[in-house]
Amino acid sequence: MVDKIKKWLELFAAQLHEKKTYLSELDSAIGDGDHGNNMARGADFLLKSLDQSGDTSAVFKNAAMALLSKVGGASGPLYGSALLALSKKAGETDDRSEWIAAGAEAIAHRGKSEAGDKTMLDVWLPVQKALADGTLTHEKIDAFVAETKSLKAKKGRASYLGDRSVGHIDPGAQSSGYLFHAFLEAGADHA
Amino acid sequence: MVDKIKKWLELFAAQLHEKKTYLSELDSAIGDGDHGNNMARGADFLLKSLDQSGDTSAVFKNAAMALLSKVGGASGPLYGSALLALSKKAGETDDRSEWIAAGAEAIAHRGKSEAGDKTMLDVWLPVQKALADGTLTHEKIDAFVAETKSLKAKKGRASYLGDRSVGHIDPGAQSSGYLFHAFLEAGADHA
Amino acid sequence: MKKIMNKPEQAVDEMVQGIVSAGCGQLKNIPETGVIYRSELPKDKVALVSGGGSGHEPTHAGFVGDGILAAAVCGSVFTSPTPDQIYEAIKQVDQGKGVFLVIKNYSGDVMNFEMAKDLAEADGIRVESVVVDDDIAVEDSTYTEGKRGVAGTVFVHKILGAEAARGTTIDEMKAVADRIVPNIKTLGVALKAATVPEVGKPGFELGDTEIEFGVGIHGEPGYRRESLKTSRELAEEIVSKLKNAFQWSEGEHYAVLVNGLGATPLMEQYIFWQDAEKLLKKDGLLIDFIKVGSLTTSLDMEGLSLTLCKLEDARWLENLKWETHTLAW
Amino acid sequence: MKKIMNKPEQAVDEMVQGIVSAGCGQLKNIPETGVIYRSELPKDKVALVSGGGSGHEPTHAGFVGDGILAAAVCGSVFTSPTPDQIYEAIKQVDQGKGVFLVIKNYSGDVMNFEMAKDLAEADGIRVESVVVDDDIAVEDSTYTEGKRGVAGTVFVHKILGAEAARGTTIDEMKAVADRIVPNIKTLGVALKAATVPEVGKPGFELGDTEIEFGVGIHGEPGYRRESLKTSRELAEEIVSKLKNAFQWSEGEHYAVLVNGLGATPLMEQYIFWQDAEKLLKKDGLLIDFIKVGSLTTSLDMEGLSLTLCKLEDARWLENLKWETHTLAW
Ligand SMILES: Nc1ncnc2c1ncn2[C@@H]1O[C@H](COP(=O)(O)OP(=O)(O)O)[C@@H](O)[C@H]1O
Ligand SMILES: Nc1ncnc2c1ncn2[C@@H]1O[C@H](COP(=O)(O)OP(=O)(O)O)[C@@H](O)[C@H]1O
Ligand SMILES: [Mg+2]
Ligand SMILES: [Mg+2]
Ligand SMILES: [Mg+2]
Ligand SMILES: [Mg+2]
Repeated sequence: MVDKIKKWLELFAAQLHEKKTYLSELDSAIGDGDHGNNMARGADFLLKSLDQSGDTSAVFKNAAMALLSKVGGASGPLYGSALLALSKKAGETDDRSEWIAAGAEAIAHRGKSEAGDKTMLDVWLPVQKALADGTLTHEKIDAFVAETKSLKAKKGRASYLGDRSVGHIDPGAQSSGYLFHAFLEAGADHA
Repeated sequence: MVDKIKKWLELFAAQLHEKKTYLSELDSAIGDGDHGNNMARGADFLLKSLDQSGDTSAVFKNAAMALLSKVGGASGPLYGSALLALSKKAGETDDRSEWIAAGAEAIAHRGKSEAGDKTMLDVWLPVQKALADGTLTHEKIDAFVAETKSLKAKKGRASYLGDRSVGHIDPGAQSSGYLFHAFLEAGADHA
Repeated sequence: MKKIMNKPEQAVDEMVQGIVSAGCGQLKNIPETGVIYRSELPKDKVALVSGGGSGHEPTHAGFVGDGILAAAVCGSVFTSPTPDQIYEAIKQVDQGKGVFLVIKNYSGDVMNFEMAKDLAEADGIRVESVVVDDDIAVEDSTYTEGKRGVAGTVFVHKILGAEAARGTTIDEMKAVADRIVPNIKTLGVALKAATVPEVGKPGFELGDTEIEFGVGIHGEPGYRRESLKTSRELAEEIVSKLKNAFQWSEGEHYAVLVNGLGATPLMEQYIFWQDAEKLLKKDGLLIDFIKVGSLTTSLDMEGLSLTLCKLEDARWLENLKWETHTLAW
Repeated sequence: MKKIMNKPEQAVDEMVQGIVSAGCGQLKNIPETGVIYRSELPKDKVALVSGGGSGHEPTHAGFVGDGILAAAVCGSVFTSPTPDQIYEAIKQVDQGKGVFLVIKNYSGDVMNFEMAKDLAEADGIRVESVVVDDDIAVEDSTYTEGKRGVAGTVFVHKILGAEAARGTTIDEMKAVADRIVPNIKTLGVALKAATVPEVGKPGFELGDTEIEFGVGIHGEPGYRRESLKTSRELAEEIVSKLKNAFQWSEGEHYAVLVNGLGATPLMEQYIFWQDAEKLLKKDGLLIDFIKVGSLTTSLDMEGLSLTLCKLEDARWLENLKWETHTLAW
């Protein structure tokens, strides 16, 4: 099982590199234009962290520490906290929807955010639900990401824009979209 | 006689206003781009100085003080010194070529400059000669100004450019050109 | 993008080296952490630490020195430093009397500094903090992130830094901090957006005659775009917004910071101050302290911000005037 | 042209008001002269006066204060002040021990300051002066105007200002000045030219990837145009030119000024310094004093200059470190 998890994170890291410019562009529109660079910087260390041996819990923990100590900004502690929660949950159960639920809860807790705030949480929460229902697909992930467009930001830098944040995809939602595409692609959505 | 002199300086001041942008453009190419603004600032005070009564000597002296105290840069002390010399000479003789010779000498003295340095002096000196010969015309004045184009600057800011100063009209030569056009136009070239 | 740089990824590290060198022995850095600290720290005093994304120079490292900061933590450009960077700074400067953190109100900064605080507290180090939110461009409301922390943070550094130098305890410092922050308000205007080196183009585009009110210091767009105004009109807009926020009365005492955003020359800052001062004087305010300069910048952004700090306590003014030796105060 | 201004013609007067106000009582001005002077002058000491065109802020007015200048004379933008402006300053600050003038080597400045000196001497005031010509971009030759005075002038202010504060006589100051000036050399590079407010467009145009070496601080073009280089390459070009001018040897002591030209952020200045320092250290130079910042600017020009001052006399270093309180040192 641990191989699938490593594969998942590898695919995520590769995607972060590939989409670096796009993610920063999304962030330029409603934030400070660094989300792609932040995540790409983290991706390098995420990959390195995968070299360390250990079980699924350990893989998530190492990945969490890598992001926590290299990404910075808002996304560093948020992804870091989410992966720490996954690490903990993976020691308790194999139920993927419980993993993702724990991750989403960690993000909400760390970011003091909730559904509809136009953040990465607006991908994590519906993904979790679809996963629980057994209906998660690539199309759905894209739809969740796209739906952040119509929201008005209430957390993160985009919230300073008020109504002007409407009409743009949230960059953190987009990077989380890549996370879950990689999740499906790696077959990490089932044990 | 004093009326012609006032007319001369009035026409000069008007021309400085009209050609302000052009003079600054010439100065941008080989200097610091302010010659037009410097001279236009001085022109306002030059005009005001003409309100004061007095003989030709006094008119030149007031004009000199106006330029000296309002133009600044290199051209302020140079035009100021030249007009002070004219003021002195006008008390001694009516010979216009002697006036201009005194002015040119004052510029050379103040600026430590000589013929061929690509400065206003390269208009004052040949104008003086033509005047002495009785051959000064508008066309000649323009030719003297144009001839500064081929010179390499040895004084003033343009000298920092070395060979790159070649091919541009010297801004101070151009403003002196306007001075002498006004001189002819006002009929100030004869008593 | 036209910048004096080598590789954009190396910009912050190279800058840190340059700053430490310019400290001529007064400054040191912890390798690979972006932490710059005072070589000699006074014993038995609280250590004041600040930090955030880079690109705001001289904020924060320019204020490391006697009477202001014990350390500054330099994150990537416009990106909060990570918890471990901040944690290293805390461990380095603690002199047994605790470490006080000045945090600007951004989710990223707040989250990373809080995590660092947790790490340090687990080591038994006493840590307190204050979150600065002086930017009145953003309406405070329970539905948003709240106001941003911008140039007014410099006053928080200076006032708390002097408290630390006086030997004030960490609890007393927390009380002072909580009183100062609501008394500091800032509003900015941009003429040109900043270009982040790793991005290579401006965060937003302003036309040749457009300006934007209420911009942040990270290239975040502002609240309104308008056509270019005179200095006097800019002062009127900004002062009237500050007046509304403070609800000030004649005879009140204030400190002022006119802050250039990076590429705006001092000449323009002084002209603006001359216009703003007239308006403040007309309202009968007493301006006891004035600072004009590019102190909290946004890389090469053109524009400026005006910060007012209501001097509720005469000691704050003493603190602002407290003698210091840093690169930038 | 996008500037925070009212009318361009009023820019210098309004700036002077802003500077005097920011002095919080330490500065005064003589109306309609552009002269800014210290409200309280030490008795029985030589008064140091500098000045020149405006647009180089904080040079010169930012250095008026104890231990540096007694007065600064602000001319129009990039234009030397007139003899009567300078004369007013001299009369204002003379304390009976004479007035020392620091002049930058431009025909305009030299002529106007000399005429002012004549006027003051006619009043019986003792006046001495030094002409600073630190810019090695311009070859010194009997056929040209000689080298320009640029950012290195700041070191002349600081060193002579400390001498004045020490109570040094005007004759001794002249001797010091004549020894310092040949030991100060500067070279600059521009990424973007300055826009003079009354002109409204840049003095010269540089393409998106062009830079120009050897520019002056008045928008005068430089000696060579090239394509954009890394900070390291810029440092190599500039340091090698300075090396050639100084013909330095291992173990010699220097002071350094990395000077931003107006719109270049501190981050880039520190990165450049980090690169330049490596080269200086490789040659075994001892750098005893370092200043990084936009001290002698050219309005909104992008770029920087590097100044080295060979510290032939240990007292010069003491003078550079001499305690002062001014807006900008
Ligand atoms: N309080 C929060 N709760 C949840 N997600 C948040 C919060 N603040 C920011 N985010 C997410 O972080 C993303 C921005 O990350 P990034 O650009 O890397 O950090 P920063 O905003 O510090 O520059 C946003 O698009 C959003 O999805
Ligand atoms: N040493 C000098 N001798 C004679 N004329 C000079 C000298 N220096 C400068 N000039 C003249 O002054 C003109 C420049 O004047 P201006 O632009 O007003 O002053 P600045 O050079 O101080 O900006 C030059 O074009 C030249 O004709
Ligand atoms: Mg961001
Ligand atoms: Mg000129
Ligand atoms: Mg960021
Ligand atoms: Mg000039």
